[in-house]
Amino acid sequence: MARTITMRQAINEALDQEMTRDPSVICMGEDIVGGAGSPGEDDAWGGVLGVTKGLYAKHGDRLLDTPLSESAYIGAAIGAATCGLRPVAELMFIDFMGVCFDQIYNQAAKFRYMFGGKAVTPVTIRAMVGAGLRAAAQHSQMLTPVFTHIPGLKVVCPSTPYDTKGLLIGSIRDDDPVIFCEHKAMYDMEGEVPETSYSIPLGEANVVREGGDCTIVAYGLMVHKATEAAETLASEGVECEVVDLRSLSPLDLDTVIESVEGTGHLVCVDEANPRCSIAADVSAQVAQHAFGSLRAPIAMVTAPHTPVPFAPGLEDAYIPDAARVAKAVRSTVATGA
Amino acid sequence: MARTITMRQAINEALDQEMTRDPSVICMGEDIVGGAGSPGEDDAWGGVLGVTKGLYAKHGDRLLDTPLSESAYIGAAIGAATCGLRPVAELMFIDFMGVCFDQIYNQAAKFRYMFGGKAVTPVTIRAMVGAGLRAAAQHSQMLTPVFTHIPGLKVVCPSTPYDTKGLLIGSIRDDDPVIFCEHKAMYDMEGEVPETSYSIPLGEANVVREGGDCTIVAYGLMVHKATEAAETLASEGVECEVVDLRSLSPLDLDTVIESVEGTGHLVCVDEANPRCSIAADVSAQVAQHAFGSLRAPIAMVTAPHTPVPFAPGLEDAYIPDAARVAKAVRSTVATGA
Amino acid sequence: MTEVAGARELSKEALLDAYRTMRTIREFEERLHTEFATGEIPGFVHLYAGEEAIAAGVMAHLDENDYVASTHRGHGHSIAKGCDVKGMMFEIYGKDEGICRGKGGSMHIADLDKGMLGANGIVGGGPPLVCGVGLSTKVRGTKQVGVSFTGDGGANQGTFLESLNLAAVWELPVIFVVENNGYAESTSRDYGVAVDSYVDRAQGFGIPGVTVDGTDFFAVHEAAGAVIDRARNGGGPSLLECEMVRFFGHFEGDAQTYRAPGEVDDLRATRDCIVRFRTQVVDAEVVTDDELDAIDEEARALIETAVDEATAAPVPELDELLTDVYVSY
Amino acid sequence: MTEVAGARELSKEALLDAYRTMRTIREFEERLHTEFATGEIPGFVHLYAGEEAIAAGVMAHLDENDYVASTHRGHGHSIAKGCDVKGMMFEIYGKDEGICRGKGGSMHIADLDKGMLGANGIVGGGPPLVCGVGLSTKVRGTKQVGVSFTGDGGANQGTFLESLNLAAVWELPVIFVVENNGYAESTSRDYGVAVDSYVDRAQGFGIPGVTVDGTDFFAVHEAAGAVIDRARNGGGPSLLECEMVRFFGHFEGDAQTYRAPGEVDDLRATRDCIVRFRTQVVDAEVVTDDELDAIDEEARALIETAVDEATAAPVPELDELLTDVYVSY
Ligand SMILES: Cc1ncc(C[n+]2csc(CCOP(=O)(O)OP(=O)(O)O)c2C)c(N)n1
Ligand SMILES: Cc1ncc(C[n+]2csc(CCOP(=O)(O)OP(=O)(O)O)c2C)c(N)n1
Ligand SMILES: [Mg+2]
Ligand SMILES: [Mg+2]
Repeated sequence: MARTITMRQAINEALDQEMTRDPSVICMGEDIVGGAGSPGEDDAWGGVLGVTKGLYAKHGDRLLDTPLSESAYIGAAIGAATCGLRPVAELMFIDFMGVCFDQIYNQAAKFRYMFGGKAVTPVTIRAMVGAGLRAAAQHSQMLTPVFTHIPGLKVVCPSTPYDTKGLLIGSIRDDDPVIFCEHKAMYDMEGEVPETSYSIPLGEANVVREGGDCTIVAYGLMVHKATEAAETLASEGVECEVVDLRSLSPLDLDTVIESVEGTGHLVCVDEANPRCSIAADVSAQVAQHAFGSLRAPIAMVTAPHTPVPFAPGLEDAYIPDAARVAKAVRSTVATGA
Repeated sequence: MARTITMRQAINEALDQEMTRDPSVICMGEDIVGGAGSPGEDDAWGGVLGVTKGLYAKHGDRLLDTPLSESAYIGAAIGAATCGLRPVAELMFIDFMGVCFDQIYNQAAKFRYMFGGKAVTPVTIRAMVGAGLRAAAQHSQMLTPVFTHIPGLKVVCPSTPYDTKGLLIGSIRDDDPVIFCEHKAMYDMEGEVPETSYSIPLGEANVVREGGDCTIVAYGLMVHKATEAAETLASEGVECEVVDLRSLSPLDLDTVIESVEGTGHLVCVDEANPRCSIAADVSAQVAQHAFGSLRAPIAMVTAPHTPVPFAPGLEDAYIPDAARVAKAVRSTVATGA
Repeated sequence: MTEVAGARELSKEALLDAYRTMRTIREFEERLHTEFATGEIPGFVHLYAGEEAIAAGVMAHLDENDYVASTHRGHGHSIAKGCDVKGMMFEIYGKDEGICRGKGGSMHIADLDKGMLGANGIVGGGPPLVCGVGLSTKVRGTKQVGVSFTGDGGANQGTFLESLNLAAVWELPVIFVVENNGYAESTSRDYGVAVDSYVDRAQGFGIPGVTVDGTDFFAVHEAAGAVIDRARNGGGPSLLECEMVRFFGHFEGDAQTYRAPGEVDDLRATRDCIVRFRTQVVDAEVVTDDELDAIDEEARALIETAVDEATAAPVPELDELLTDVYVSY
Repeated sequence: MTEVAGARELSKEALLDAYRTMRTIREFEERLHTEFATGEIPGFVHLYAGEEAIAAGVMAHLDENDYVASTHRGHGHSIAKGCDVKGMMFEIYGKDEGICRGKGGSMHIADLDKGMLGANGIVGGGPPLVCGVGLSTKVRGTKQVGVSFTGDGGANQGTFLESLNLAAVWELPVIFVVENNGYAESTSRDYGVAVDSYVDRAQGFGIPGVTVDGTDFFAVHEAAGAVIDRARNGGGPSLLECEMVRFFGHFEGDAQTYRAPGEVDDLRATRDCIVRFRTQVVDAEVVTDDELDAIDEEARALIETAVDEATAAPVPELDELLTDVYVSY
């Protein structure tokens, strides 16, 4: 039965169900239980924003708090994955990848290829992405393009509680290393989610809105900005098709191209910085493989080429919004009409 | 007076001249002198491929060998840059960025912005990029897109000894952090280089070959593959304009667009992996800003979405070559004619 | 008795300065705690209340040419290093006149002119940078020192550990202060570390160290003086471990259920470094209660004005979004 | 005398196995040295000659269920851990039947079925992985152990240092072997480290350790046995430092001018672990020279065939370029 729960609860439920189902699933990260060794409550935090709260009571020592050493514990999750466990490691903020990136892209991502196909590394690395919490330059990045660039890594970034649960379960069951990106501004977002366990395969985009005039490609929080823009535009008589990528690597280019073939117009929205972004990647692939369907320039709506500023007004201006998306759509639709 | 020297010598000369000119320039890295503390020669290596050989004799303790600790010494170079030095730190292989990336993208790259414009961080990080030496998956990557994605970093990748010297001097004098990428397969490449000191500003592309039928954008080693392809094509009556980006960030989009306006066709060549690559970035920007000039699909010629394989035959197939570039040009020119 | 002796060794001016620093930090942090609850302050805020004696005791030996790399819990270090208090308050409110033009916020307060290399949102971000400070003074033959602050949790980060080795090998004029407040977020220090002392750890890298009670200003002051002096005079790096207490949660909004019931009240009653300092200097009869009360009032007024002005101040213009990415583009 | 005693404690079979392992490694490496000079072997090759007693002495206590994470200098560990020697040779020549299908090469030899987690091109890449091995055995309640090898230079990498702490805190069944051959590339160990012993360093993290002469197989064997046994039986992690010698350059092609003139000749004459082993076991009268000569011949023949077959073997099909990136796509 489906009920309305938050994205935070959807993640918690996915972890809970997978840990129940499969004894090789373990979770680890800084303060994901909370209170380890401390004089007060043992299960005090459940992660810095409470996402894993309550799992310790159910699964005990299969949830591990870690010392503040990302290289060591992310590496340990990867090592454990190569010898039979299916660890879910939390990196807290994706911004911290810089202290442990080697383990992710030179180790986990490359084992299978370097070892001639003999290794499997079923590790899932959960991390918070995105701006909007006034957390400034070192706690608000997307960095999704950096991981997407690396062959051997899968990269997922859901936009709804339903997808979150299904994609997280899909990621845990996947035999490749997956970077699972949770937008921190969406933890309280609610949506219908079945109680039972289900898995969404990685690499399938979702057309969240149909429309014949312009394709908008987005992922994560930007799907909602795109949809909001699409609603405004509908009232102006412009019908947008919104494609939620869900999985950035592997990428479901077919769904994007099919949509562009129908609309002839493409706007790519990305909360990441613009250079070498997901928006650029999708734009380029369409310009190569579906050029003939394009009736106007492709537009990209992204964050600017700057770090994330702290001041709320600046941060709001940093994050692409529905107005900018709508403007881009209007302009491309007008051009190619 | 210009003489013919190798790219290796061009780098050595640039470092030598800048250290002579400016006492705040220092160099540091693992084995960049070589033999530190060892019983034999002091100045034994000059770096793992001999690039800094001989500089210790001239500049003594302003060249420092470091312990095997990239976070500590790259971070130290960055810290020293914020308080008045102009360090050139060698990361050896760019593949090692994963153990010290935080210092580069969360520290050096963001100081100026986070601190409201008050910091300067004139550090240059030299590193070897690229495949071709049978050095396999962890010693052959480009990773240029990863750095290019980060606001606050400048990224340079020269294609000739002349540009190498001028761009390295330009990078050292630049007040922003610069990632200076040296293609390891090009160290022995020769070219004319003036003896005197000169600086090439960052952010200016170079049209290395003119032609009206198709624009080929490339950087580093790929410039030579592009030129080779252009020569073949010329004999077939197709004239290519080859744009050498030289600096990936900042990017000289104007020069690219001007060229595409003249040719109507674009092929982007990149030795990096394809997803969120430089090729994708340039393609996307052209599809957005110069769509009207395009008469055919943009083609990207890149490495595949795989780690770099060891076996020579596989590695050769991995690296984009002139034949693949020529094929892409032929196909786009045929389409849009 | 020894405590009284310590108080008698410093000039009256130095004592009043130290008290002013600690009092200003405390007032700053207590007030932020209140203001945060009103919802006016954006972002993540980590308070330094309870830990003031370390910032004051260490920074007393530094001048503007010396550099400090701080942590996410950076307000105390910044105030003690001489950053403009109002500018900091403006920054925390995200205002245009903030010390970083509102672009950094609490976690990125910096002022290079004052030798403050920045609070840091990355745990372990600072120690390598401070090695660079030490390197720059060695290369130029100046007498500056660099000090990095790291928490008991941060001392498990590879960047910190590598920096111990680099500083030892290069004999850098650098001091690693470990601020051991017993917690890394909600995790006990004893869960994250398997040994009793960070000094032993440093010794394994060839760095001498000392552990002091961080709630005793004079203990910190004396130990910091010794290690900074040694560094300044070519004696190389040291580690200074300060055992201390945190009066608030890890960040504002933390319910702190991982702490023992009554823990914070106990600490406030028995281990308040400012109360201790006051008793020490008044007992030693070198400073009067009245003089200290006057400083209390001064600090209160300063923070009051700072908050009033900060709340009223203009936010950055929107085109500030795109400036300061590069020096030259 | 003690050396003779050591030799008498092991079964004859164990002694012959150890000799076979060391001899095979030596033959493998000496032959690669020669072959590399002909230009037939692609890429970077780091030889283990001179260091055989460590791989043999440690691996004697492990079975296929135990895991090892190696370094860039991984041939010796791989052979000792039971990887197919011919498959390794094929791999180094980049051939389709290589142990990694020719995709990894010398720096990435791995065989998970044999518990070999891989040579590693990233110095310090292995220690965190081995913590994961230890974690997996703890979670499942099995008796496996994980062993990571790290050089004297690599022991300064943050990943290694963090792993010491993690293993200590989680009391993991993990052994950190530090292979101290005095050099990190051309840089002396004494330049890169400011203390005499890696054991002291480990103790600062709460990990006990011991230093042995890595050219003495029996010393390594005994010390490794003790720490592996302790780990296997719930006693937690240890560090084993082996002082040893490198007979060739850092990698093939290294002119080694940073070494003292005659250094390698001296070492070969006085500190050859295989010569020492031979003397020990023959003096102890548990093995005869003839028996060892037979193994020499066996090793020689094996490597000879391996090289012959490897040079003649087919290279991978070009479509192999695109396989093995993902398990499922
Ligand atoms: C690299 C990195 N990992 C994790 C975090 C999240 N984090 C912020 S503060 C903190 C705990 C720090 O503890 P400690 O070093 O003891 O300092 P304290 O907060 O007690 O002053 C953690 C885990 C971070 N900011 N950076
Ligand atoms: C992260 C990283 N930094 C640098 C290198 C380059 N490198 C390869 S081996 C080596 C020296 C290693 O010395 P040591 O750990 O003592 O091992 P040894 O070669 O002596 O066996 C260096 C610096 C690397 N491969 N990875
Ligand atoms: Mg703490
Ligand atoms: Mg060594």
